[in-house]
Amino acid sequence: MHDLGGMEGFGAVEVDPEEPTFREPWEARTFAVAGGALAAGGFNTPMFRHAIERMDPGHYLTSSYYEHWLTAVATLLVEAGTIAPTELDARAGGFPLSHPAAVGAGDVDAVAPRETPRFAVRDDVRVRDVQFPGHTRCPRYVRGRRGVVVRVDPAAPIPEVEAHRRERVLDPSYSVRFDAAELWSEASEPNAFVHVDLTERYLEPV
Amino acid sequence: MHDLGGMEGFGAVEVDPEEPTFREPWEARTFAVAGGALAAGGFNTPMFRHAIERMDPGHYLTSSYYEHWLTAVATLLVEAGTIAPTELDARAGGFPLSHPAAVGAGDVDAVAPRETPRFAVRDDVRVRDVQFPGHTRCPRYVRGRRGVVVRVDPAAPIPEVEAHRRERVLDPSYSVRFDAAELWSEASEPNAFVHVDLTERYLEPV
Amino acid sequence: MSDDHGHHPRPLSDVERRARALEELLTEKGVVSREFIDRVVEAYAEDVGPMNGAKVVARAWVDPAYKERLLADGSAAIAEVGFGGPEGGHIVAVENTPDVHNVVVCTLCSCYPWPVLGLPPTWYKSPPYRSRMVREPRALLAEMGCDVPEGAEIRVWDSSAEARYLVLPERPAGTDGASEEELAALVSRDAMIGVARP
Amino acid sequence: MSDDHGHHPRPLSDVERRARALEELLTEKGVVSREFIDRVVEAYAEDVGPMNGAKVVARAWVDPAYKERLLADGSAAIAEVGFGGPEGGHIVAVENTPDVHNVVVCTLCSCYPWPVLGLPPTWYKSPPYRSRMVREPRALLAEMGCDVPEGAEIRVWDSSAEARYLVLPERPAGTDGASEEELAALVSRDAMIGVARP
Repeated sequence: MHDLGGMEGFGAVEVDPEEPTFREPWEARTFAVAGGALAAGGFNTPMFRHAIERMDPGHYLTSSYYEHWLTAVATLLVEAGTIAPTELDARAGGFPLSHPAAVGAGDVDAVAPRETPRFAVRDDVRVRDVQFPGHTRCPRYVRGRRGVVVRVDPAAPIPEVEAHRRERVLDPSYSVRFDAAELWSEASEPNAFVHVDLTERYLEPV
Repeated sequence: MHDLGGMEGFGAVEVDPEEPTFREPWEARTFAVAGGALAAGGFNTPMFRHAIERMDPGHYLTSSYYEHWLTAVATLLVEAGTIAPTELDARAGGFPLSHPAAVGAGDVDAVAPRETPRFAVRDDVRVRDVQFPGHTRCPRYVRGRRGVVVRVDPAAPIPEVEAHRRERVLDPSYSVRFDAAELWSEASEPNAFVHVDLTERYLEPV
Repeated sequence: MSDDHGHHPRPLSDVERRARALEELLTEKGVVSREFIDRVVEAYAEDVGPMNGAKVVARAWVDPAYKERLLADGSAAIAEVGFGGPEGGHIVAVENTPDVHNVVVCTLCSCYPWPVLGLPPTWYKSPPYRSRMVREPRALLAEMGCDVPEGAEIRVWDSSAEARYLVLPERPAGTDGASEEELAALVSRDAMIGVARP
Repeated sequence: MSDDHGHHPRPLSDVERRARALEELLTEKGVVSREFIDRVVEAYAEDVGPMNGAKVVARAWVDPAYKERLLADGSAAIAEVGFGGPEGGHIVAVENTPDVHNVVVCTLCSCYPWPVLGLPPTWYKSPPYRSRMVREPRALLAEMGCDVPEGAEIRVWDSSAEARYLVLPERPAGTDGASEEELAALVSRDAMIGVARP
């Protein structure tokens, strides 16, 4: 449910100009607990993100940012066997966790690291139209769409591999510029462009 | 949030084999109230569906089918001025309604009815890659995808026009067959096909 | 207000309070009458929907000419057996064979052939079913206890427009001597949606 | 357990009970120490994030060579002013001009340049902002009180990988004599996200 770019029906953005960094004490403590537990358990950021992404969509949309953190950290620790769901339930009176992962390490191919970029600034590219049922950082709204490279970034770890195989394998990385008309057809605003950061494996030449 | 085809992360289908037609008395009464109110107010089915589709996504995913009906009917009646939100709130102690429509009658072109089909069985077609921010019956997961016509149906009212202009304008209608590999790329199951019913305005020749 | 509202021994839930508020407001304003509501509730109290569909299926199993008419024009053939009404204007029957398994979904809402199956069960209307059946039908069918042979093609029907689908299951083996009535008793609602075999 | 937990005059909410359960279990099992938790909470209690960003922006406004370095290598130029840390490894500064308005979003989660802006506000993490900013940026910016001239191009930056974005707003007119410190006081967090003008 996390892949929200372009989705409809969420209504107005509500801004609280007086909002403190943490709205309630449990949020600050959860932020700290999460940081400590992720480090202690050796869970990398893609694993953490994926655990948030695996929350039940209804729960994801009706809970706050730090409840996402809380749910994801508890899920990772349960999956690692550090804590038991019964321990959480007994103390909290019910503790909803994220759904199990749809893919495992075996579903992601081992790949060799690559650091030399295939594309250069001003190259036309198309985002590969792939649907991967695990963790990915290729937003749905750009899949199959044409854009142009506007920045070549340092090679970055492949999110799929890091999340599911716990390995950091580098791939060249780019900022790609899309015309809003390419993304949203007739419904697009004029003179608007969206720049999305994508690793090379998401892209193909046009 | 209603356009669910192909979305991920919802977990297992839970079946209650003993489920009665209505699980609670209020569901049966809401079913009846909705039928009566929609008829009395002259609200057509696309308007009703759109009022459900306009529910806040978090509310949509965490509420039951008949709560969708309840919310949509109350929203239509409030928008028509038949009842006031304050009346609902006073009696119910809070009554969440759907978000306002993102498009109005003026955003949908008046079109002439058409009944003679342009396509025939076995014709290859592509679903037009259009994103309309109002009511549509063109599911997101087939947009831009190639399929083949397998059945020519009687002309049917155009959902966009009926929902937003309250006019029944006919358009030829088809059942279109898509190979799962065309829809879901590498993640698809072999030997699986999805047949989707689409009005002609959603289609273009290949 | 109907009698129903007097029977709650517990406090009303949020949604019950909302349902009651809407019903009260609309009856007080004369938009809908209590009589109408009570009548509809009563009419659907005993939902015999799936039994209707089972009669249609059994007829098609015993009468090849009827089956041909059913596959050619579902609504007309179903009307022959006496069924019709809302959500039944354009019913399409799709036939299971050893090589083809059909299954029905509505990804956008919950379209369903009311005259032959009644009102849809909760799981049919649920996000897991609606999201997954078009994307991983074989896996989901297996999860639901319906194993489709590897060689058989799966056809998912997404009822996104006016057509409503009825799956005509294969007649079970060993029922050669059975009467039409006995056959109808073998046909489950789930088999006519395509998530079970009869 | 920290003192915080003694201060609740009301019953704990569901999420508070869950947060407490997890903290208790992890401290009892020795996975995380109370001291670590308390130290982190204290460190972030006074989040001066946006003030850091404002100093960077003011410096760029008064020092053209610094601005050039900032636009060429954000993280390095920001480190010159003394800021860095988590989520700051690859900061990219994007410059507003009369012809270009930049705005930042993270559609997949809530990526944000912590060293210069602190932790993100709730609205930045909310589904309405994340879903709409890439699809209707001009309309949403106007709704949020930031009118972008019709002729100006809007550039939305979706932080979907390692880069984190800082918007360098235009220096307001009539600030020619202002000191770097006075200028920093004019720079709002929202201007550095791109949903306001300073």
